[in-house]
Amino acid sequence: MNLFSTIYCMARRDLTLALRHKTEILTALFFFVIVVNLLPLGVGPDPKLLSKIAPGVVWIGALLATLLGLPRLFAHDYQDGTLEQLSLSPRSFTLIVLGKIMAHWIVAGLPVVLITPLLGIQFNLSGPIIGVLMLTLVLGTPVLSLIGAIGAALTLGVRGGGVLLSLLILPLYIPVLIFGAGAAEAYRAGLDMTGYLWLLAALDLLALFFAPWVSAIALKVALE
Amino acid sequence: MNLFSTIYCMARRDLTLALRHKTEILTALFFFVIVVNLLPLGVGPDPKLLSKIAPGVVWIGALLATLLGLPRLFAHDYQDGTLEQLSLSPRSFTLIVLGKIMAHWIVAGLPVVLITPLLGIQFNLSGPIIGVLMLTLVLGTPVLSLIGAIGAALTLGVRGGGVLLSLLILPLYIPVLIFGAGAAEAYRAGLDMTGYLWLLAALDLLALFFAPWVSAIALKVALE
Amino acid sequence: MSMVNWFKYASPASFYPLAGKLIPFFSAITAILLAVGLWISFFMAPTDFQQGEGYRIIFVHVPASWMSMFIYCVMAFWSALGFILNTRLSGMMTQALAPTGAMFAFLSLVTGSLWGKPMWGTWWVWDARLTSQLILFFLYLGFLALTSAIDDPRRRDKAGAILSLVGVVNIPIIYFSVIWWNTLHQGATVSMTKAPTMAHTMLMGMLIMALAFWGYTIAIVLKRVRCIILEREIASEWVKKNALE
Amino acid sequence: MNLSVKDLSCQRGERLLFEHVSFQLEPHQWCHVTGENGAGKTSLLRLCAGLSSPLSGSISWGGVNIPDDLDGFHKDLLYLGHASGLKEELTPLENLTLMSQIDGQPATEDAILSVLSFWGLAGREDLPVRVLSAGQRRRVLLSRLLLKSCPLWILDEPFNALDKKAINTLYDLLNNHVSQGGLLLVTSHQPMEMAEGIVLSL
Amino acid sequence: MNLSVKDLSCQRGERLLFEHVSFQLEPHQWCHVTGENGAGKTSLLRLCAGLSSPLSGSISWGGVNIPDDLDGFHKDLLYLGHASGLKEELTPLENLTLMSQIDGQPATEDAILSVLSFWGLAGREDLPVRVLSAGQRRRVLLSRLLLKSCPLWILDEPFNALDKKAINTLYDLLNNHVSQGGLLLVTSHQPMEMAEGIVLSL
Ligand code: HEM
Ligand SMILES: Nc1ncnc2c1ncn2[C@@H]1O[C@H](COP(=O)(O)OP(=O)(O)OP(=O)(O)O)[C@@H](O)[C@H]1O
Ligand SMILES: Nc1ncnc2c1ncn2[C@@H]1O[C@H](COP(=O)(O)OP(=O)(O)OP(=O)(O)O)[C@@H](O)[C@H]1O
Ligand SMILES: [Mg+2]
Ligand SMILES: [Mg+2]
Repeated sequence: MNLFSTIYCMARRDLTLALRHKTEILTALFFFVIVVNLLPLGVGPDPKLLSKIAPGVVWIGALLATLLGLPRLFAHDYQDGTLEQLSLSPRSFTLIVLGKIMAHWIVAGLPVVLITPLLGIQFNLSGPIIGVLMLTLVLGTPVLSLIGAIGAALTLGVRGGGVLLSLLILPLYIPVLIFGAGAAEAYRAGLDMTGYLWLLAALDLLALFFAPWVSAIALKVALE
Repeated sequence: MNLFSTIYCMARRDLTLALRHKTEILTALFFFVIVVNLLPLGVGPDPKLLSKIAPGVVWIGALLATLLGLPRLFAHDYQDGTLEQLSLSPRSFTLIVLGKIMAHWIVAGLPVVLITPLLGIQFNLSGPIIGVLMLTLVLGTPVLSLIGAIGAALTLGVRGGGVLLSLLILPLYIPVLIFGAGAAEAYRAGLDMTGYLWLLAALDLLALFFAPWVSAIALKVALE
Repeated sequence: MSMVNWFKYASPASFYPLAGKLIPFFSAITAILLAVGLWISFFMAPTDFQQGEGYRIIFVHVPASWMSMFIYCVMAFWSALGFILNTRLSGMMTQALAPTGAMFAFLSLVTGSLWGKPMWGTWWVWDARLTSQLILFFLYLGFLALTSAIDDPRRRDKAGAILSLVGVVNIPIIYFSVIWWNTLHQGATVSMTKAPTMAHTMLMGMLIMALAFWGYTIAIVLKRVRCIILEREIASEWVKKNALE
Repeated sequence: MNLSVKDLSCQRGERLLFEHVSFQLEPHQWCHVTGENGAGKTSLLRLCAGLSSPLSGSISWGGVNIPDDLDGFHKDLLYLGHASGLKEELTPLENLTLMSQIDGQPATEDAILSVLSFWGLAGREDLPVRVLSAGQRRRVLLSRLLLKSCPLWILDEPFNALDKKAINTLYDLLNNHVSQGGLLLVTSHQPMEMAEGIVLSL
Repeated sequence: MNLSVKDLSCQRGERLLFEHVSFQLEPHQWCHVTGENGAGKTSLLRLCAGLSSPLSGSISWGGVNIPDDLDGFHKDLLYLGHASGLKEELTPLENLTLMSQIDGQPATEDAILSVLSFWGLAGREDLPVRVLSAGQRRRVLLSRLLLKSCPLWILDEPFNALDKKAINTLYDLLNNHVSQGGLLLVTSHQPMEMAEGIVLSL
């Protein structure tokens, strides 16, 4: 019943569910890849233009890919009564929620980080910039999952939840997007980017500390 | 029991459901607005760059806004057994499906078309280009809803459906995106764009004819 | 001792008549201040030698911008209070404030861009302040959308409170991130041209208009709270006895 | 019009649920499908409603194979299954209005209101179904029995979640339907307190 | 340890469901909550499980107000409601493994398999719950009664969808639990065939 066993057991459970249909993980990834690849089709194939906007677009893609999985973070468990049972568990509900959020990041955030080099090559980004982009994504995507969980909990069982969720969450994502895309941009311009990275790390800590707790409160409200 | 009464009665039913919470319509709209507004935050505020990529980005935004509502097109009706009852109706199932698709377009596509001038102003687009952009959206977004319905029907009840759906549908959306964004781009470059518009209109007819029918078949398979 | 009084008015039943008494007072103040403010801004303030008459929009634009930011903080304050003291009134206050806040944010955006066209030659630029104001508007919309999508009042109060608290924590983060985003990349193409020294009458006019907006906000929020109270407590004894006669 | 089931077999996954099931249901008759949990009752009822297709065998309505005229068959059929088919966000009144339109027999508001109060739901017409209790939802669902007039009723455990009073009301309705020339195919784990009918044990 | 409910009132929307409900449940006792559809039975059970908070009144477990030590209370409680809490995609075996971990009493695979075959689900362990019949799902759910050992059971219409054999099995379990010093709070629309208990009519 200690801290780690609870987080581990929930995260493993959610990953089992995700792996039950292998598509679950692959599709989050492919959504990201496709969204980023739509861009040249929309704005035209000029390579200079594309490599200029690529880091920002990769970040927006990552953000949307995270967003896409969020409505399902708690919804299934809510509908079939599992969430009720989880809240009746003698384990800490906050930690249970944290376990679920971690599973969400492993399914939605991690693959996005890992596929980024491929997209970077497509858009003609140099190796170091790709490295920086990946670093910002590693730091930033957990924040997206964590903040997203609050939104998912607030909109649980509310009609129009998926879209409402985006409306609530996207404005809150903006700092992450700005610091993330900003770091890559600063690196390219030869400026110092450590400030951005520290800011992202600070956001990580802040979100890790508060988001599971706030989400747990919001979930209890939704269950009443 | 004639053609129009069936379509009308289904479309009205779905709109009633959407209007039950007025947010349903407003949020689809605001999702679009926010996604498009994320772009400058990701790629930087250079106005020349932004106005160049704006039409493409508006189109991608429209596409994602449509996509976001798709999983809910049939899912609620499937889960609570309504779809089963609809398929037991003596009315034509294809027309019932068409009615639902129309409601989806009115909720997801139409508001996007109507808000576009505002976004055009934000990105410094000229009046005529905004006009052309709206025209392509009016022609293109119904195709998005129609094709999307096929995907929604195919992924019904499949776990990870939402993401899988994007994976199936986005490639099919690409022609619409290319013609739509291409027309605006051609107009800006002073080229002839009527070809693009005719192609969009042709896609409209094709999709209107086949999509409801194919979706109805896919739904019957999902219900077995 | 004074605590006791506060708690008394934290209950809807006793707040309702109090609000009823305060509304005419604040309405009157608003009307007077608005009249004075508008008179100063249209007749007393001199025509700007650079910007012509168009600059008079400042008397609406600036107070509206201030109010939009301030109201969000007040909402967060009420939400925190609701969580700590578990008062029913705080949820109602938060929800009564939100539409007005959104309205001022919208007004600030509209007047700003109306002004931007003659000043900068464009309705909109991706400037830090403009962008953060836009995001604030989205936060308001998020709040309104969420609360109107939930129809159980208890859940609505709590969900709204959580959202406004999370939002208010984020506002400084958003504010600074947007400033850095805008200034670190490249020189802003167009920057806000502030009048170097503000004329005395102009400042007066702006302050009076700001006070008028305050009065308006208080009056309309009290009115809205009264409606919400009635709606929620329609079944309770005191409403039947006192409020509906 | 009669329902005639010939030599029906049904397979789910690799499990053969039942084979060679045949029976015939005439007007004024009813059939109680019994069997253990998982015997295949629901599967049989869904086959008879045309919701899925059998491994082998045929089902005909009034002599016509049902896949040959599905819409015509559905005009004569009312099927109520495990899933409710109610929209959580809509009120009972709205739900029934829409369902009656889909059934092709639009009902007036007054008719629906009187059916609802028949089921003891007066005063609940304007609440979203989401907040109703389990038994109240089922009552809303059962209101369709009074709104769609058609000869064949296929009901899957209709007594679930009902209290005693509602169970008796439902018995009256079923008896009435059968005695007026209707056909009824029903499952239930409780013995049915009705005039004698066909019993089909799976 | 006893469950003591004092002066409980519950409001849903604008409707006051019940007021001043008080009762006390000691070990070896069970309580049957009865009432019409919509009387508030489910609402009462959810209150007692700590899933929602009452308008007024208090509920205590072993003398401690339940909101004061929710996790401790939940260690002693098993609540099975209308919703199943089963994952459609997982097999019964996996579902129960995960639930037992969440309950803080991890069960071995063998233990779970033997409980499943006790409920007549041998051979169904490896099917996804999605394809099981209504009664089989409920049997999976009821398996938790044998896997989590705790004194207080709160069961909302546990007999729903079960066939006769399963109903009798469940009676045996309930009787056994109570006679061994357990507490049981249950709703059901059928009369309960058990040794006498407290009856609470809403
Ligand atoms: C859509 C466009 C605009 C938006 C969203 C906007 C937003 C804001 C906001 C949020 C403030 C309050 C900031 C603060 O006090 O720190 C403000 C103040 C102000 N705005 Fe705007 N503005 C816009 C356009 C303009 C234009 C075009 C002008 C004039 C050229 C202008 C002039 C001012 C002035 C003079 C202030 C007061 C500055 C101060 O108190 O420090 N704004 N605006
Ligand atoms: N893919 C599959 N593989 C093996 N067995 C399956 C599969 N799908 C369904 N089944 C079995 O088919 C049966 C379906 O039964 P059905 O739902 O018709 O039962 P029922 O008689 O209605 O039971 P209940 O009384 O519980 O409602 C179940 O026994 C189930 O285990
Ligand atoms: N927002 C609301 N406004 C008015 N009434 C409500 C609201 N929410 C719930 N109710 C009523 O509260 C009651 C909830 O009852 P509950 O689910 O506890 O019933 P129950 O005794 O379990 O019934 P059943 O036997 O049907 O399961 C219902 O009568 C429902 O109509
Ligand atoms: Mg069944
Ligand atoms: Mg109940």
